[in-house]
Amino acid sequence: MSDSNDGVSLGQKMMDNIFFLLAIGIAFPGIFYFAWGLLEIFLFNNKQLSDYLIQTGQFGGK
Amino acid sequence: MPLETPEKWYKPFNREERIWMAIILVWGFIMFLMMPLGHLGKQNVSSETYKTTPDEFRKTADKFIEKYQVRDKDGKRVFRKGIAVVEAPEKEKGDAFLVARSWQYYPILVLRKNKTYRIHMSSLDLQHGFSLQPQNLNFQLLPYYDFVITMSPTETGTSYLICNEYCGYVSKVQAHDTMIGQIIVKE
Amino acid sequence: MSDNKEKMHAPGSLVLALIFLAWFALVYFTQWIALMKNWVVY
Amino acid sequence: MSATDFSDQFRTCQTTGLKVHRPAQRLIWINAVSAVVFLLIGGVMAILIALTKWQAIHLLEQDLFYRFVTAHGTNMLVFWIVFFEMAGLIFGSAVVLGSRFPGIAFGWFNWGLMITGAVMVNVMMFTGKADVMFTAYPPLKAHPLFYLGIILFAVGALLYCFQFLYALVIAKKEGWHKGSLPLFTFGLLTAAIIAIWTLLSGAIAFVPTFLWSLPKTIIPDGSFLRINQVDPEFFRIAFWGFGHSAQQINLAATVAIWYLLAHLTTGAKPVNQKMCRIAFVLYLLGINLGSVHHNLVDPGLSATYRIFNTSYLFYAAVIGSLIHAFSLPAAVETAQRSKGLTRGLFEWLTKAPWSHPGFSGFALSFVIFGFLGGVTGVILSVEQLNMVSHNTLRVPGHFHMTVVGGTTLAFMALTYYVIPLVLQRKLIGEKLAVYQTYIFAVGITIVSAGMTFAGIMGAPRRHYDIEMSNAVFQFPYATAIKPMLSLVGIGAIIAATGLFIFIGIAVLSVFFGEKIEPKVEKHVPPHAAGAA
Repeated sequence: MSDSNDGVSLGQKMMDNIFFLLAIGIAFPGIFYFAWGLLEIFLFNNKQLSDYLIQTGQFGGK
Repeated sequence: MPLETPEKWYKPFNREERIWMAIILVWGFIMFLMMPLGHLGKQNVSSETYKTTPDEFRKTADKFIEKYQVRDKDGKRVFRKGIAVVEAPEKEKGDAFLVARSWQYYPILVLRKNKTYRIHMSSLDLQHGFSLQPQNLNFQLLPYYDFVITMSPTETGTSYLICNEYCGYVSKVQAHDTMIGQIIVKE
Repeated sequence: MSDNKEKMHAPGSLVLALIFLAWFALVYFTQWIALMKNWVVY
Repeated sequence: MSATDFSDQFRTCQTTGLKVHRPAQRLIWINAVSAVVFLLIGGVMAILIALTKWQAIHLLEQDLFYRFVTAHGTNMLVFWIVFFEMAGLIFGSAVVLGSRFPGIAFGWFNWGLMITGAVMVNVMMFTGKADVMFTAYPPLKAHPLFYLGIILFAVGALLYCFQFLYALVIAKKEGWHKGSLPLFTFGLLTAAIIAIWTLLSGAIAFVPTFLWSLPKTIIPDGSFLRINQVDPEFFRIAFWGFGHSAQQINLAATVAIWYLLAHLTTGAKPVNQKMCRIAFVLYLLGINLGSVHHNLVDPGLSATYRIFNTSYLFYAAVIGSLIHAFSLPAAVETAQRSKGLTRGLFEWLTKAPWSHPGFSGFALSFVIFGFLGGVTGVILSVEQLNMVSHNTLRVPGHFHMTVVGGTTLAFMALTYYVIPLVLQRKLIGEKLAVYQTYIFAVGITIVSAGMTFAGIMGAPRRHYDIEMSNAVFQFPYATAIKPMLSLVGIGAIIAATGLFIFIGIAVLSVFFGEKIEPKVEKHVPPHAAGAA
């Protein structure tokens, strides 16, 4: 932005960039907590109880 | 100072900062490792879940009660305070079912000490909190989710199931704080 | 870096922080030991 | 727009020399006053609930107890905290940077949204149409206006957060401020980013729930807006992205306020800015993953997901907190030592300004938040240990240490500075303010200790009657549980005394305190292009 940035290290520049911070602050929980969580409950653990009962032969399957 | 900033502040750590950073990195790593290592132990949260519906789960639980309900000398079905008492099958012989609904847990399961049981739990209406006392084991029960917990009691006696997730209030005796069930452990 | 810069600036705080960490670890592992006495669940 | 248009809207603070944008000052005033109103409502609820938990008194009836727990939780955890934080965001951007606050009318509009939402929610709760607790887990259904109120409030707060970001951009662009943000503002920036995530999650949780709660007369069957069922685990994941992250805003804001208070009271400067800022960035990376604490014993989730998220990204966020745990006292120690308090290890600490509400509030909230709240929090969030603590009184025990003993106490201490410096009124009862911080700290520590130990013995949270006297079976709890619950009641009386002293001081000072005449001075952007 301004011309006085010369010699300022990359780490400082990154932490001065509020939009970079905003991006990681939304991306990390958005991906790891929220998106992964939805995959868990809607895709990875999606077996029906009735299918399980048929498989194990309990209570006539239903 | 917090209100003023030097132009360049990205500087190396000093000695005590390095010491402290090293210590807390190690401590964080230890705490992280404890959880995977804990899975070698005997107390872990189950990940086994099936999708269900309140209707399906209730019917399955009724069949389970029908099959395994305890009978007295005359062959009559045993109830305690109106709740069926059921001798749960061991893990190898089949699964046990436990229903949570406002404001009751049923049936009353009879378990044997040091035997292992697979217990399916779900709710028929609202969210409920499975809280086994005095062992103080707590799980969350949701409608549409069948949560399978494998457990093995290590002591005999009567344990109580209370609900620790708020599940509504209708009257003095029909309220979240009246929701209670039992688990009986025999030798 | 010179020796002067490497001396402790805030030894008291480091001691306080270490006391805190010791308390943290004590409580943490006490809870694990307490859990091991419970029913077997998995 | 030319920045010089705003030059006559500023005053200069006589104590600190800060340039205060006066329209922004009025926004701070309205948000802070709104916050205290909800704090008062929540405080009255607190004492009624605690006296019900105290089994020997058992004050309220069942239905009122659950209603007031709902009102207490929502008013304290959301309305008091978020209104105060919005005041803090305006303070941290416009006042600290000596900048104008862009969009004053927009700011008032946002406040209007928030207050409308908050009032709607309160009306619904107190008329008994939303006895669903703060968490409002479906299928438990509240009145649609309850959900709508929360959505309005969240939208208002979200717009404030974006406005805060815009204010930071404007400050730099128009040349009000140059270089890196001050550490205090940087901390508030992380809080605002966490808040944006929080409020987005809140929208994801509550918009479908609001549609689901609407009767079929408004949204008929077959309409694409008709939602017949909200998946309970979906709601729990989305809700805790809101409910717990809202408390992580407090964490970041509280730490930022500690740095400010430490500076104002002892002249402390962060020893290493890089270390402090990295700690805040670690919050951004890891802290919101911790929302999964509430779902650790839920069905439908795998152990990998649980462990990864509950560890806040390999404990990155805990390491952030542990950095602050060292760098904050180190900053105070360095400042004190440079004043000649060098004897032994701890002379700097024993001779600290303990009779100063700013310092005592900072130090007490630091200890309660860190030593007690932080430690219990990390332990509750271990996957396996959560089984023996989920939904027991240990959980409220933990967050009364963090949100009440930590954040609220820090906010109180800050208020004692904000009133003279920003709101330009002399404090009434300054001496009482010192005692207030100690009374409040002692009270809330007793409350939390009582809750924690009762929870260890198995006492459930949000439960009316530990004796289960209306149930078919009576479970004989450990006898030690009742003394612990009476500690909750006793502690609550002490803490509420402290709370009401605070509210008394704040309200009297803000409305009747001696006015400090503003020193109106022209202020132009000192770093604007072309400026001298």
